Amino acid sequence: MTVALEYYVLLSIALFCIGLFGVLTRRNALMFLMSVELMLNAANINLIAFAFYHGNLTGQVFALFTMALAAAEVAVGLGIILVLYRNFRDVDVTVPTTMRW
Amino acid sequence: MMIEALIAVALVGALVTFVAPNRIAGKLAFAISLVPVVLSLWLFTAFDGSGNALLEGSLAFESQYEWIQLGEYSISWFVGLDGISLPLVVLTTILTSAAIMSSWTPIDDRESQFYGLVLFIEANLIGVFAALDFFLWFIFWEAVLIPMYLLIGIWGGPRRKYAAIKFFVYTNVASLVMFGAFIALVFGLGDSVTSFALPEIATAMLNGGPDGFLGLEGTTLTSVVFIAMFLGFAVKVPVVPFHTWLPDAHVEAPTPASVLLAGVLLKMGTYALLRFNFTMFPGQVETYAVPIAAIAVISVIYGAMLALAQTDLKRIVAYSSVSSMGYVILGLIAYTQFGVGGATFQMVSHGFISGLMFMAVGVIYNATHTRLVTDMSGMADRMPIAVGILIAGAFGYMGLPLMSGFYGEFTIFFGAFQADFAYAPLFTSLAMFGIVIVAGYLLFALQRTVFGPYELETDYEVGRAPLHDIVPMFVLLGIIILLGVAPDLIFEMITDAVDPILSGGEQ
Amino acid sequence: MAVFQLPEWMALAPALIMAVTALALFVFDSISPRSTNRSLLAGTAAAGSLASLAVAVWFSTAGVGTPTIDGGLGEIEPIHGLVVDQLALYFMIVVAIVTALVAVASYDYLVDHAYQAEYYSLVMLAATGMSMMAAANSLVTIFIALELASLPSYALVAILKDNRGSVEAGLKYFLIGALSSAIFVYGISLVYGATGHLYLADIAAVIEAGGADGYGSLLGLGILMLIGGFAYKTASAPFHFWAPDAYEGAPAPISAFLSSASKAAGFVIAFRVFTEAFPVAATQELIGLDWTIAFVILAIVTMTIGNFAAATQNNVKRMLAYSSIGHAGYALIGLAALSADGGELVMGAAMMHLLVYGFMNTGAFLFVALAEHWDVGRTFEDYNGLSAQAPVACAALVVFMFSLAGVPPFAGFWSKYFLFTGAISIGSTAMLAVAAALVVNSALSLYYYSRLVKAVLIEDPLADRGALDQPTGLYAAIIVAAVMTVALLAGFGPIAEAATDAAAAALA
Amino acid sequence: MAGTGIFSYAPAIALFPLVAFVVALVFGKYMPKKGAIAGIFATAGSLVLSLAMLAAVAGGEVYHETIYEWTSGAVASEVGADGIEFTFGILIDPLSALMLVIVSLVAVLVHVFSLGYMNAEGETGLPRYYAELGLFTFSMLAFVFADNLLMAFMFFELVGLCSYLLIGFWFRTKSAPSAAKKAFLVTRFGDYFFLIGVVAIAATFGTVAFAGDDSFVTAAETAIDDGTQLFGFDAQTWVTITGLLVLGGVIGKSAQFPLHTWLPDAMEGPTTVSALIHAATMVAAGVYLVARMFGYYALSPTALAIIAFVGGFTALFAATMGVVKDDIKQVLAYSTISQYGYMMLGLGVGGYVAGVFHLMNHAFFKALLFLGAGAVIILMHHEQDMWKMGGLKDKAPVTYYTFLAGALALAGIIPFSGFWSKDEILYDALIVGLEEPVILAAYAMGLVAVFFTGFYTFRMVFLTFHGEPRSEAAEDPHPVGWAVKVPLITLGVLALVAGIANLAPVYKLTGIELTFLESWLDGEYGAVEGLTYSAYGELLAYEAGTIGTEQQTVLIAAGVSLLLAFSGAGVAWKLYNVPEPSRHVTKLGGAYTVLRSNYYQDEFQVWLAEGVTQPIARAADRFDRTVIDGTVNGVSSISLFGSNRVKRLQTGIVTNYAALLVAGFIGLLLVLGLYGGWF
Repeated sequence: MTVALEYYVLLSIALFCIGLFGVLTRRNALMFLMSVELMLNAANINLIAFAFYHGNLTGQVFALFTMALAAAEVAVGLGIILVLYRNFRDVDVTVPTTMRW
Repeated sequence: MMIEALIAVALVGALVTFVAPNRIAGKLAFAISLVPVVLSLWLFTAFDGSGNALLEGSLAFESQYEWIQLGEYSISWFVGLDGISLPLVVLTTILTSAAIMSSWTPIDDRESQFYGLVLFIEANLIGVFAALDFFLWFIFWEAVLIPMYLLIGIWGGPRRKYAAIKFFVYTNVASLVMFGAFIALVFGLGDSVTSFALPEIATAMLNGGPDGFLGLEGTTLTSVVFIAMFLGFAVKVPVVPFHTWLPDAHVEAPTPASVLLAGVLLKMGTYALLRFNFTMFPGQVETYAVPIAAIAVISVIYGAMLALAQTDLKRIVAYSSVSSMGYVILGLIAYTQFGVGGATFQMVSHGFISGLMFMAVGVIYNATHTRLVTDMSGMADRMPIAVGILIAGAFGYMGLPLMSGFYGEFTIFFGAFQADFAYAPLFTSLAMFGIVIVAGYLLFALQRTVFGPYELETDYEVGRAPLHDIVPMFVLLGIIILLGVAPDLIFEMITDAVDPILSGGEQ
Repeated sequence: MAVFQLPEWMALAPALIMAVTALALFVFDSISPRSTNRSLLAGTAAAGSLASLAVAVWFSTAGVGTPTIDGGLGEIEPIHGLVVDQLALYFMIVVAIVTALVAVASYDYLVDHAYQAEYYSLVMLAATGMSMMAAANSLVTIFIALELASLPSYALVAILKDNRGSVEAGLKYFLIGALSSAIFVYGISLVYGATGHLYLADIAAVIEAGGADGYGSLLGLGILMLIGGFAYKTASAPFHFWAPDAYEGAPAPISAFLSSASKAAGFVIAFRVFTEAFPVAATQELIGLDWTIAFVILAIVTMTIGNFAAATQNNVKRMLAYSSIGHAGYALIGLAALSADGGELVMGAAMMHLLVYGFMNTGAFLFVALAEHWDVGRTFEDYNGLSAQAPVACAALVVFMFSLAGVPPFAGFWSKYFLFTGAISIGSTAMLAVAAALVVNSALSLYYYSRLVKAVLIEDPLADRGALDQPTGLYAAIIVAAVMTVALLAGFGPIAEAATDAAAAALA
Repeated sequence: MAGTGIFSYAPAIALFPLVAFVVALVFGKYMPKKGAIAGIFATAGSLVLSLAMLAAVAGGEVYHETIYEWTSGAVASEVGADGIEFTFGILIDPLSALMLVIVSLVAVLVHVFSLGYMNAEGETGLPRYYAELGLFTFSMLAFVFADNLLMAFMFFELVGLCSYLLIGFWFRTKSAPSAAKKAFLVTRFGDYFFLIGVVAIAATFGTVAFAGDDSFVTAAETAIDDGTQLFGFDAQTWVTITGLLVLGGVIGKSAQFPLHTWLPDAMEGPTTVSALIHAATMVAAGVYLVARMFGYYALSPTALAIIAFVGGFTALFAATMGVVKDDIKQVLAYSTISQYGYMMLGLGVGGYVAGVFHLMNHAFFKALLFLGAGAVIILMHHEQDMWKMGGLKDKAPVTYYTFLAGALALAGIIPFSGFWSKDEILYDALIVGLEEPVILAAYAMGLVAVFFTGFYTFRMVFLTFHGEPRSEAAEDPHPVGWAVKVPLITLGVLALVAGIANLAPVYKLTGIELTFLESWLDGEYGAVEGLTYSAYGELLAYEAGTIGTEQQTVLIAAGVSLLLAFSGAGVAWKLYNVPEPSRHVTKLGGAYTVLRSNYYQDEFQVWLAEGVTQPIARAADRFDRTVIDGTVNGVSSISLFGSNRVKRLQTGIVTNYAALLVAGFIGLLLVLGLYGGWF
């Protein structure tokens, strides 16, 4: 038996919102990053579900691209977090506020 | 190509002066500025145009090149002169030379930049009067702001920064409003125009005008645009209540900048009013005659009253410029040959006279380092010639017969008195009371400053003014008297260009 | 034209050249990472971007992308998802110009900086991504190109590893970037869900064929999320928050690079997507509203936030950052006008603005780079009276400022007033509101731009300031930018033509 | 310059002094006598030419020629003319020829006198002085032979300028510049109405010419006959209005009530200037203008009545003030105002000849009196207070007797010139007054003024020349030279005999033709058609009555005025012709203070200027700085305040950015959602 499309969408939306919640609440850079990953994966769920629904592979292929890029993004992100830690002795994203207004 | 040459000389001259050493910049700039004077005088003698530039008149020294294609509309380099613009060009060139010479004494810092900017202004001013394509005209119109901003800002008085930025932003906003309104009009005209060439637009306006735009009826649109453009120009003129930038700018600006500001920049506003509002919107001119006349009268009287309350010589002259510009508006709204022609004449005349006044005040300031009426007395005792010229200029300002001021004012009054709009004679008579008030504050100022026993608050040794301060003033005075005695020198070509406006385009 | 003989994939040459240069620099980097042969590195980068520029110009003049009836070659689509047409070439030119200027300027900026090669290679990589964005015409390629441009940019912003500002900037840029791209991808997924396609033309086909009926709100949400992605890239509200901090913290040349090239690239994908994928009328049928409304709102909000926030800044770089937000707002007018006929005029105006902006804004940031190179400080007061010591550079700065303010006789005048003209030419109430906002904002912008002019020209020089050297590269870049800003006033015709044609072709 | 015979030189009459002006201005410093020579020669030349003109006119010729077209253009005038030329033209007819002679004669004499008064006293700035004199003479002569209203106005203004400059000649003092300013301002106020009048007339009739078929007078006449509507009034009213507007200028220049206040102050100028400008010529310009366009006023009884009444009132009003002055020049100043009042009265009652006649005589005897006063001032080492004088009679006989001649003329004692003209005026006033109550009132005032005139004149004479010297200056006066005496004698003779020009009473009583001036002005020798006494007579709407026969009326009129004059003089003799005269202040009681302070006229005008105008100006200024400019600055400060708020959004905390970003996004979503009706 197959699950109706709506459920997939609901799932992805839920995931997206969780991620967003994380982004807004977590002050730890890594948590922030993971939350973004959640949001990306929410998108992936959508893509795959819709690909299945539309019966073409575009979505799935694109999902692969997304994962790859997410990985790359994380790589760069970790680099930045590293220097962040080196400069601010902390990975709290709310610490660096030298530039404002 | 003559006009291009004229502008080019000024521009190149500006660049040359920029890089010239400060020591020689003044002399060099003056030498360069003589070329445009000669050229423009040659244009004046060789002038062969007739009719109005916007209304199928035959232009002098016309030249047009395609420049930019914007959608269906083409923007072109399009210049030419008619009887209205030519005198103003001559005014510009002569006044610039005079201003340059008169700044030899006061300007002692960053000369090359100073004179470069002055020449740069000259180039743009000539452009403003010669341009016949809206965008081209607007470029020159706006480009004047930068050098004037810098002249006031760098070489100005104590509150120069405030005055400069105020002038800059205030007038620029006005330009934006005017620009938007006019663009809306052009699009409102629809297919009847395919370029931003003013003659084409003017013709389209006189052949029926726009057929609705921005969800407005054609006529409504025209009225809205007319009002918006009037407001836009009103700031530049300036008309009460949009005048407050003027006294600040004048008081802070160095003498030559004041000369150009009062002498030519204000004329840009009235010139634009004449070219746009009063040429393209005959219907609205008729509709809004009474309010505009009222504004004119208010400008005259209110400006004069303000001048009456001032103690700073420059402020007095500044406010009196507001007053004089009121006359010009009155003449324009009269919409009679003498009214509009007189207004145009008054632009030129007031250009020379106010220039002369600011120079004379400047010369006194150079010697005394104060402009406060209360700080000095009996200057005639120390600098008789300069004071003599100041007095002559003052009487020119009061409209003394046989000086150009009287001709301008008389023709304006005469033209306005027989205007068609309601109570024209009444409005005229009210405005004419300005000639009493102007005598009031100028004579008061003279009595306090140049007459009476010699006293001076500031501790400076006042000696006679150097020759190169006096010469330009004599030249201007000569021109003022010449124009007062033989006004037809320019009035004939002016009326020739004005008539088509009044006849709604028919030659 | 010789273009005929070339194989199709060569149409991507402008982007490819960038890529090749990037790779070359990578190779060099891996061979001698510590090399500080500045002239070689900067030279390579500059040469690469100039070559890309040359080719792009050649193609576009050769008529690539212009409809064949006009004797053009028509658009070339070497790979499914990448198209080379006038629009693409136009923005490739913009990107190449900015990249070249930045590369030349960096020559001096990176004196005694550790890893030079990686810097240049990252720049070229980002540039490649931006050129690709110009050519991408499928949501896939768009997303990939976008990330290709973004990831190096994050690194570049944070490249001054020991500079807290730089790192902070990098962090903020990155975090907001990540968030935005997540939203963007989610938007893509929704659009895909609604239409079943990622290729713009197909999306449009489906929408017009009514194949997506019933998915209106899904599609609408998707479109909105896409807009979010563009807004991030173009530093438009509400996704602009990263911009001030990132531009302020980043090395000045990178700020220039991001604020000019990256912004332009963001706009090209926006133009591409909204002209090709979402035909206004059909989409309105579907989602119940004209999506240009969104851009109207964004335009007004963005220009207002940008200019107002810029008005009272004390840090020059930050002022420029906000001003660049304001200009994003101006350029958004191009998108806001797409619905109405005559939209190509406005969109063309926006494109012109982005090109001119590529010169004047880059120049302005490069002057900041120069100031940082001189180490005179960052605030307006620190700039006081610089003209006494560096007249030429300050003259250039004055040119940039007035051009940004849209005052003639500088090229900025044309593009700004064409935008204004275009906005009015549409004549709808919404566009009138935009025009009004433009008036108010430009008045304000006049104020703060002239503040900087006042600082360098009018204020008295600071007493305690050492002699200022004249770094060749920075000066060269600044002067070229300034000269172009002036020259384009006279030579604006071709640009206006190219832009309007490209816009018209895209809308056709 | 077109012209016939001698007339082709007419422009030179005015141009000579103009040349003198330039010469004195440029080379005066280097010339002997500092430019006086140039002035004397120029004015002498003008005099000769004027006399030639006079002769030519006597020979039956007149001259009306346009010299130079100033400008021209279209006009939508009410009576059809669709084009108008503003020109400079010369009109030489009996009136202007006569006036030219008067002006140039007095000018010459004053120039000569100046040698003694200015040069001899070693004044500085003499080139300026003579240049300004030259400029004045030029303007005045040009004004006199102007053939159209606008030209007249222009030179009317120019003489105003010269008056300003000359009053302020001693600019290093505080009082002179102030007096000069006042003089110019007050007259300017009058000229304001004058200019409106000029504009109105030009706009109405499309012409400003005085003479000829295309003159505005003719046009007005036809308009009235056709009953045309002009600017919404019927022609008659409009003519009255415009006429009165022009009259504004007249009242200003001729120092008539209420614009008379400047003249006494104008005495701050050198006495020579007072003689030339503020007695003989410039002040006459106003009256002359009325005479010049008399035809126009003749069309409007209302205007004439007003002229007459103003004249009569001023005559009395000024005379009373003259009674209590101590400064010899002040007395003369008020008497001048009063005398011009008579002329206005004369013209107002249609006594065209009488008015002009008095104008001529007054020019001579008042110039004489001023120059005499000048001589006295030299004698007294620049002391002007009469109470410090006395007993000069024997020490300076020439001055005394010439001055006396002038005084007798002024007081109107038969047979001096003043008597004849004044008497004729009063006679004309009387006969008209018998029909018109208003005029009768004017006549009455004029008559009473005669008494005061006699009184103050001889009070002046006695205080100055009779009794004992009351100061050491008066003990040994400074001698005066020929340059002073020659003009005095010349004018003294004229003051005595000028009356012969028109002995109207004699004619009326005996029938002996002794009315040269009348026939002269009536064009029996030569005149421009329409500008003659009889022509005006036809236009005039006055009825004339008599008391008994005409002869009786003449006798009564003359008798009464003579009686009053003598009684006035007698009272003065009684009070002041004593060795040690006292002020007799108490006799006047409260009136004294009122008169001393000139009926508070000056206070009133000062109050107008400082109590009304200046506060308004200051208020306007405050309004401008606070409200109008405040709005401008307010806008900018509001934007900057907004800016400060907006940039606070950027908290610097990246999480807030994310939050705001999402909030903004959701906000957009809601807006669009509601707009698009998604939920």
